[in-house]
Parts: sequence; structure tokens; C-alpha cells
Amino acid sequence: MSGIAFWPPAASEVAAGVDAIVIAMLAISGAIVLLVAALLLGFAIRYRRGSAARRGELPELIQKEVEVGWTAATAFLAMFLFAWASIAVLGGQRGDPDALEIHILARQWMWKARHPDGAREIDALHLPRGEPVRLVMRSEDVIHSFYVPSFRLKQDVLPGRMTQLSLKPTQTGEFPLFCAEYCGTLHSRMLGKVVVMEPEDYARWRAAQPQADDLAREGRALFESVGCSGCHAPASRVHAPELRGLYGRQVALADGSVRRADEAYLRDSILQPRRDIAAGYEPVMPPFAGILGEGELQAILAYLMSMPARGASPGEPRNMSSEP
Amino acid sequence: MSGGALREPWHSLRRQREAASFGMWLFLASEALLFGGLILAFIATRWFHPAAFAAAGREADIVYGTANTLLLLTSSLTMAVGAQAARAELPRLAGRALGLTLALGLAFLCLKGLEWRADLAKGLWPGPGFALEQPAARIAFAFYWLLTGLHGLHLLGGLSAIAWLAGQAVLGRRPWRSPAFEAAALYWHLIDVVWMFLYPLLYLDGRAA
Amino acid sequence: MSELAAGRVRPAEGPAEPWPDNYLTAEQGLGSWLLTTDHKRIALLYMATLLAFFVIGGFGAVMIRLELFTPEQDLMTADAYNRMFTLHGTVMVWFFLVPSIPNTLGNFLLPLMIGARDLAFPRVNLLSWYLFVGAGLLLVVALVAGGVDTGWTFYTPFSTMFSNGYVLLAALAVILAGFSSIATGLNFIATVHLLRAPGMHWFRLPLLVWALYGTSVVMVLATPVLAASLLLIVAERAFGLPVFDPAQGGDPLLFQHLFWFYSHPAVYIMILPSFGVISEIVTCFARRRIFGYTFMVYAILWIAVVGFLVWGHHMFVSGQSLFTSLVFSFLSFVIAVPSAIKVFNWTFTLYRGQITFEAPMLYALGFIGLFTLGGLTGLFLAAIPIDVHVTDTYFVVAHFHFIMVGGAVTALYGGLSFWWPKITGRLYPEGWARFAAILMFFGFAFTFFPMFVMGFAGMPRRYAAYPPEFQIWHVMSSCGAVLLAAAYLLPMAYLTFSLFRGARATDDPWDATGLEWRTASPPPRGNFGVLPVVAEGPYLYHPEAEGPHHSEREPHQNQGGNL
Amino acid sequence: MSGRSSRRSSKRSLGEATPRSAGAILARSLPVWLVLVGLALASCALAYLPMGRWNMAVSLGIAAAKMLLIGLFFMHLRRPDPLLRLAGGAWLLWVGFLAALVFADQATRAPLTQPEHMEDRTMEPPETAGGRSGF
Repeated sequence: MSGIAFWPPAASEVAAGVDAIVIAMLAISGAIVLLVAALLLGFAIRYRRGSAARRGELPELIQKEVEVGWTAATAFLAMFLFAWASIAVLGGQRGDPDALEIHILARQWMWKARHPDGAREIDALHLPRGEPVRLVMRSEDVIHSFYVPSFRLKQDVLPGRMTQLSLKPTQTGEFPLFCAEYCGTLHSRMLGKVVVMEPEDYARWRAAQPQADDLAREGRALFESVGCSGCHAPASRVHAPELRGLYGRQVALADGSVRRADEAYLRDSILQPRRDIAAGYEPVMPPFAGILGEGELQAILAYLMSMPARGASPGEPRNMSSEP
Repeated sequence: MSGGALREPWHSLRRQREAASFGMWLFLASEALLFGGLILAFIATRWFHPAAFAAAGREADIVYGTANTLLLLTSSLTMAVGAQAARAELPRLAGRALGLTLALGLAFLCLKGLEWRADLAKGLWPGPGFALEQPAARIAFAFYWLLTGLHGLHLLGGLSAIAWLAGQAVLGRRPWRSPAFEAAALYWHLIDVVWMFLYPLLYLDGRAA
Repeated sequence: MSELAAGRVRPAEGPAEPWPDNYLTAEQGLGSWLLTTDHKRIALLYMATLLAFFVIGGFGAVMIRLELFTPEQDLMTADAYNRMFTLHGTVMVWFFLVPSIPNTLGNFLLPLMIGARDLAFPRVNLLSWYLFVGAGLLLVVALVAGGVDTGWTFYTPFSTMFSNGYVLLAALAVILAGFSSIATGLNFIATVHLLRAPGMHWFRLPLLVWALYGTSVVMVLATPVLAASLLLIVAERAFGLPVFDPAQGGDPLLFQHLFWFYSHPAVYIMILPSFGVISEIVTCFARRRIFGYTFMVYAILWIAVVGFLVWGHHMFVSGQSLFTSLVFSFLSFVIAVPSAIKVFNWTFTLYRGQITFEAPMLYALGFIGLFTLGGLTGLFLAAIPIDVHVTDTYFVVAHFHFIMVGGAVTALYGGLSFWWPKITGRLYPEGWARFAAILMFFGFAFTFFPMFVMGFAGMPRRYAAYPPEFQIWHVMSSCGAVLLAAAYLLPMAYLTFSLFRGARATDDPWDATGLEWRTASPPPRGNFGVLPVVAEGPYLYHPEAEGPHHSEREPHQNQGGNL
Repeated sequence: MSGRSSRRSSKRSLGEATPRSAGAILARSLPVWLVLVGLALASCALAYLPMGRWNMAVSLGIAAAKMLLIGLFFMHLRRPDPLLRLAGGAWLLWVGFLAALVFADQATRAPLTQPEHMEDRTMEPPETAGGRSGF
């Protein structure tokens, strides 16, 4: 973007819908402003003191009907706009279970992104055009807000909890990424760019990223030193779930439900293992909340997500999980 | 402050008395929202961490808590009696009831102080060396200290007001039928009501385990 | 014009000492001011204090606009900028806008308008001012010591764990200012309930009284929740009690809920009194009864109550649940209705009027225009998909400035001009005042309208440096701010001038109805010689030359006269 | 205004008759106190009865009952004075506003946005795993 910022490009699936509502509301409010201005000026001129216009009392009946009339009209207009906007937002909420899951970690004052195979980038986010994407975001310190004006999307990124943002880029190009929630000294430097590429370019870009990144390697070391491998290693005597190839699979839980082993699930299972117990296993794993730091947890998760299914050697990145 | 006399904007003492009581009620409404907001914050956090809050509730000292509840309830009785007696111009009963209220309030504060000392000895201050394991129990105890502290401050304020009013009345500088006694009583009852909610939230949680 | 002006000025051939013993001269000496329980004097004390804070907050605004003239961050460090907008927000919200109309005009006029000698609790009124001054001093200490960098919203965990500013002092200052506001609020409520003059029924109250009543309800019931949320911050910062610590499982959204439970209704604390002021001015200069009085009253009450139920529209992107967002969005659309009623009613009050364009009327017309724009952009922010895009951008900044500055501050200036003869007994120079009113409208629009555009284009708020494509809008904005600053300073100059050189005003220079005009200008210490008895509703204006003066007319007679 | 007229007016301002003697005052207040103490003890005892999530509900219900008693009998809300009822009821409504919408959010927030360190939602005590200190 250069020159004068006026109307940002509409580069995501929801953007066109948002723009439609904006334009409609601009038209409606423009009409109302014109109406009010015309009435104000018209009355002010016509009924200025000394003018020859007819004066006198209004019949009480008309007063009441006019009043009720515009109250009702405003109420109907407001309800119509509410309904339209809400239907739009509800439509945009349908998340795609097969969406490309990218993890965003915000911290003072940078954006870190991690792609499914462990490719990482800072202050930039590469996305394939036309594919559903799910950003799972968390913050290390304060509240940040992930804001891409061209996508018409914004989502606060919270510390201690995760938030997510589903989107589908529709236009290739480079779009600015801002932190929209005030986050401290260098808030205005917490910028980045979102690069939307054709899917094949995206695949090429990702393949060109350093593979088998250090994070997963670090995670593997932690996996052993923290004691996970004591139970989860194939040779262990403890009856513990097999972790290889787990990421992205559907897991049957003890309460009968089924959950997809996405990163949130893995994360919860490490920090609070007793919450969602995999069917057929004893709840014996100790919780790691408060034991693992955020960085260590990230490393272990990276390792788990990079573990190939049975057969391949661990530590090697596996192909993107569930993309068709 | 020669209560009972007609004051500036008023034309009748009845209206003035009504205003004193209404004004105090408005203030109480605002105090209720202050404590209401804090208690709501407590319940909202507890919603996410019921087990940790239950564990924290078990650590609070139920003996002190219950004793203080009974003390405060009784002080509400004596305060109500005192205010009604003051209004009926029964100086002996009013004086005794107010004195008793003061004594009960002071007893509450003393017990509270002892309890706080015991809590500190048990490591229940949510700083380094905190006694409980769950992280959220620290939040529970953060609320415990904040709420009991703030309540204690309000109680101290109520005690000072009652002591001052009673002192003036005993010295004859304030007629017993001054609307101030009723206003002070309203405030004291509010302090009591707040504690009625703090007691189950801070002390009774998790006892059944 | 000249014959009108003649009715305003005290005739020169009147008694040698035309000023009777009024509240300004009743007692002398500093002590008589600092220990006064006279609501009129306390209003003036507030006025002086608020002027100081307006200047401090305005200084912050000037620094912000200067820094944003260029995209680079060149005038001050990023930290200094953050402290500057925090200063601007904190001072303007709690130390200027919230108390602006209620504590100055409201304090002065409420007893006069309902025919009372004073507020219900005169000493509580004085206490409220001292609390406010104490809070202000605390805040000044915090600012001088190094400032606060949290933004006026104090969001956790930034304010509790990461900020290195004087958050504790600032939070305590705001809590204290809140108690001052509660004291004023309960005083107003008790006064309206218990001190109305005989015959002053609820539906004979002027709309300014209704508006102040609604405002007070909001003050008494919302402010303590702000105190609660800030107390939690104080507990965490001062004593290390980890209430909001995310590592222990604290919920950052909980603070936002508590904070906005106050801070959204606070917007109505700022705007409701201006509704009242505008209603008084428009009726007086259109010489018409307000159009739809009862609807106006219900609109005020509706806003005061439903205003408490819309706070979540500040949190659409915060991670709150979608279901709740929809509820809040619905209620936010609902609250647009009474605001629209007000705008249409003011407009139709002009219909068949005998309109003159004195300065207060110009301010009022400007208010209606700016408020309409501000209110309509509020609809954009109530719609979730649009809010998601423009929240935390300059669009929001523009929107709330249209309401709170274009609306409330314009109304404050308009009201100040309107009642200036009553407050001081002097007339201000009309020509200068009209010029200032017009300049204020255009200066304001010039400053803040570009912000809508750049906000929609994606310019986030609270940025010290920004991408260069936004520069053109910022330059426009900064230039407009120069005009706006001039328009704000001008009235201070001519009002001060009028104190010494202004013509002496008659008791009712605008030929207005309302009890405050039935006493001397300035009023005596006890407001009225003989307390009035009310026999008619408000705003029974009569077109000039179509019947007797309003005070000599039968109530409920047709206004037109010659039907 | 003279004391005599003020006394007369103070009598008139009450809807409920003001008790004029020590006996009447005590007769009116003591039973309320007894009920209050009974409720307090009951609340303490009931807290030890395992009722799951109902424990807190019962405790808070008893607290509300106590508040009602204190409000009606000690704070004179039985007086048919619309002003007092207005002030006494308004705060309840407003706390209701706050609670209703905050809990509406918390109850429906996306599962992902719940805290990570989340313990069991049920009120059952945590299972005693080996090596964990009990409470």
C-alpha cells in the first residue's frame, strides 16, 4: 500500500460482505444526515424571526403520530441493520475443520507464526489464497490484537487463554498487519505483513523454509528430560497413548466423545491431562501446568506435531496433515 | 452539627429526616455495587477454577469466620435496638445498645486480626511460599485478603461514626432523635449484609469434601 | 437585534447600584469561598478546577497532534507519546468531561430550576469538590512524577504487571474522583425527589433537570463498579495479590467487563446533561415548546437504564462469546432509538418557531449536527462485522470525540453562554461568541472527520508512528486542531473580558421561561426572595407579538395565539 | 421549627408504628436476631453436607435470606416508602444487569478461550494421584 489510504482492498472472504454492509449503512446514514441537515436549515431559514411563514399551534394528534412514526421507523431500521449484521457474522463463524492451522504467538512487540510443519516466521505471515485458515493465537505477556485491515478482521490475542480467527484469503498480495490493542512502549512498531500467495507458491515457500527446525529438536530433548518418554516411548511398560502421528487425528475420549488432536488438544493434554482422557487409558499422567514454561511447551508441541506416523523416523517433518 | 435543628435548604424537619435516610440509602446502593462488583469478580473467577477455590475455602479458618459472623449478626441487633431506642428517646437503652455495638464491632476486628495473623503463619498470603499448590488458589486468596481488608476498613469507618455520634449524644451535644443514628444504623447493617455474603464465599466453599 | 439587545441590558438610568446583594458579593474573602456550602459558589469552584484540567488535557491533545503531523516518531519518545495520550484520556474523561456539565451548570442550575434554596446536602456538595480536588492533586502528582502509560482504559495484565508508570497513583486518583461523582449524584437525586417547589410536578421539570437526574442515577450506580475494578488493580500492584495474573488463571476479560460496566454508561454521564442543555437553548431561541416533551423524558430514562446493558460492544474482538456479542449488539442498536428521537424532536421544535440566532443557538445547532454524525457512526460500531474491522482504530476515536467533544463540550460552551448572564450578571460580546460557535463547528469537523476515513482505512489508535499513507489525514486533522484550539480559547477570552467590561444583564435577558430566570441576575444567596409556586409546564414560549409575556399568561393556552 | 412539631412529624413519617418502649423494641428485634443466628448456623452446618455444586447455591441462598431479613426488619424496608424501596431495589437490579451479562459471556465463551489451567468443572474433589499432596 502506498499513496493515500482510503478504502483498503477487500482480500478475504468476509471482506466483501462487510463492505456491503458498510456501504448500505453509509447510504442510510448519509440520507439521515441530509434529512436532518435539510430540516434544520430549512426550518431555520423559513421560521427565522420576522419571516412571513405561517405560525401557530400544531394539532396534538399530528404531534403524537409524527413522534410514534419516527420512533417506530428508527426502531425498525435499527432492527433491520442488526439482523443483517448478525446474519453476516454468524455466516462467517462456520469454521472449516480441515482448515490450515497456523499458530500465532504475540509478544511485546512482535508476531511469531508457526505453520503446521514447523516453518516459522516473525512479523510476517504467508497464506495460501483460497484456502480456509485457522489462526490459533496466544500471547506471552499482555493483550495484543491481530488486525489485518484488508481482511476486515481483528481478534484480540490474550495471555493465558487462546483465541482463534478463521479466514479465507481471496486475493494475493502483501497486506499490512497491525497490533490494534495498546500493548506498551513499542505498540506502534508491532507491525507485520501478511503475504497471500497462490497455493502452489505457498507450498513452494513452505518447502523452502528451514526444515526440521530447531524448536522440534529442542522439544525432543525436553520430551526426554521432562520425563514424557518414560511413559510415552514405545518401549515403556506404562500403558500410555501412542503419540506418533497423533497430531491431526481424531481421538476417542473416555466420555464417549471424539476430538481432533489439534494443537489446543495437545496443549491441554499436557497441562491438564485429566480433562480429556483418551478412551482406554488410566488418568495417571501428572499435570504439567506450572512446570513447563511457555517456550518449553511450544518446543514440545512442535516436536509432537513433527512426529511422523509409525514407520518414519522421528524428528523429520511430516507432510501437512489433513489438507486434501 | 446540632442535629434535630432545621438546616438550610429544608422547610420541614420531616422532609429533612426523609432526605437523610434517602441519601444514606442512595449511598448504600452505591456501596452495594462496589461490593457487588468485587463479589461478582470473585464468583466469575471461581467459575473457571472451582476446585482451586474450594481448596482455598477449606484453608480459611472456619472457627474465626463463624464466630465473626455471629458477632456481626448480634451487633446488627444491638445497632437496630440502639437506633430505635435513640429515636424513641430512651437514652439508657440507646447508650447501652450502641456501646454493645461498639464492643461487638471491636471484637470482630480483634478476631479478624488474630485470624489474619494465623493465616500469615500458615502461608496463605499469595506471594512467595504460598501454601497451596493450584495456581488459581492464589487468586482465591487474593480476593480473600482484598475483600476482608476492605470490609474491615468499612467496619472501622462504621465504628468511628457510631462512636462519634454516641459520644456527642452522651455529652448532650446531639439530641437522641437526630436522624444521624438511623443513617449510621443503615450503614452498619450494610456492613453486616456484605459479610453475610463473604462468609459463604470465603469460608464455606469446599467444606463438604 | 438592537431592540432585543435593549431588553437584555439593564437600563443605564436605573438605580445607581443596580446589583442587589447577590451570591457573589454576599460574603467576602477566600475563606467564604473555600468553606461555602452555596451550590452556586461550588459550581464556580468546580468551573475553575475544570478549566485547569481542560488546559492540562488539552496540552496532551496538542502534543499528540504535533507528534502525528509526520509519520515518523520524531517529536518525542514512544514512551512519552504513550504517556501523553494516557494523560489526555484520563484527564479529559474523569477530570473534565464526567464532571463538566453536571458539576458546573448542573450544580448552579438544578436548585434554581426546581425552585429550591440549595441542594439537599450542601456540605456533601462541598465535600464532593474537595474529593475532586484531592483526586486531581493525586493525578497531577502521578503525572509530574513521570506519568502513566496504560491508556485511560487500564487494561490488565498490562496495567498490573507490565506498566512502569505510576498506575497506582492514577488509579487511586480515579477512584477518589469517582467518589466525588457519587456524592454529586446522590445529592442531585435527593434534591430532585425532595426539594421541588410546590406545583413542580415530575412532568413540569425542565429537561435539563431530567437529564441531570438520569445522569445522577448512572453516576451513583456505575461509578462504584469502576472503583471495584480499579481496586483490584491497586491490590495487584500495591500488594501483589494476583487477581488478574494470567499465569494463575486470572481472566483478562473480567477486568474489561467491570471496567466497561462503568465506562460505557460514563459516555451517557457525559452526553445526557448536554441533551438537557440543548433542549433548554433550542426552545428558547425557537420560541417554541419542546416537541414531544414526554418522549424526551422517556428517552432520557431509557438511555440511562439501557445504557448499562450495552458495554460489551467494546469487547466484540476481545474473545468474549459470540452469543454475548450478539446480545450486546442488539441492545446497542436498541439504544440508538432514543437518541434518534431526541434529534428529531429538537429539529421539529424549530418548526413554526420564531427563530433567532444568538450564540447559544448556534452552539446548539452545531451540537445537533455533530451529535447526529456521532450517533450514526455509533450504528456502525454496534454492527459486529463492521466493529470488528474498525474497533481500536481512528474510526472509534472519531466516533467518541464526535459525541463527547463535538457533543458534550459544544453543549457546555453553549450552556455557559446561555446562562452566563445569570451566573455573572454580565452579557458577553455577542459577535465574538457567534464567531467562536461557528469556528468551533468547522474546526471540530475538520479535526475529526478525517479520522473516520483513516480509521476505516485501518489506522490503529494509540500509534506514535504510522505508515506514511495515512499522513494526509493526520495533517488535515492536526490543522483542524489548530482551529479547534482557537475556538476553545476564544470563549475563555471573551467571557473573562465580559466579567470586567460586559454590559449588565437583566434578570431574563433571553426572555426565557424557567424558574432560574425569575430571580435576579446574579441570584441572591438564597436563590429566591419568595420561593416560587409553579402553575405551568416548561417551555411555554410564546411567539413575540402574539400575546402577552409568558409570565403573564394563562397556562396551557395555545402558543400560536391567532389560530 | 420547634421540637414539639418535629416530634409529631417524625411520628407521622413512619408507616410502621415506631416502638416507644424498651420492651417493644426488644420484642420486635430479638426474634429476628434468633432467626438470623439460626440461619447462620444452618448455613455453616449445611456446608459440610456433600451436595456437589448445590453447596454454594444453598449457602448463597441463606445469605440472601439473611439479607432480606436484615433489610426488612432492621433497615425498615417494610415501611411503605417508595423512595426507600426505589433505592433499596435499584442496586439489586443493577447488580443483576452486571451478573447476567458477565455470566452470559462466561457460560458461552468458546472452549478454546477458557483458561488453559482449567481444573475439573465438576465440584468433585480432585482424584488423589500418587505423589500429590492432599489438602
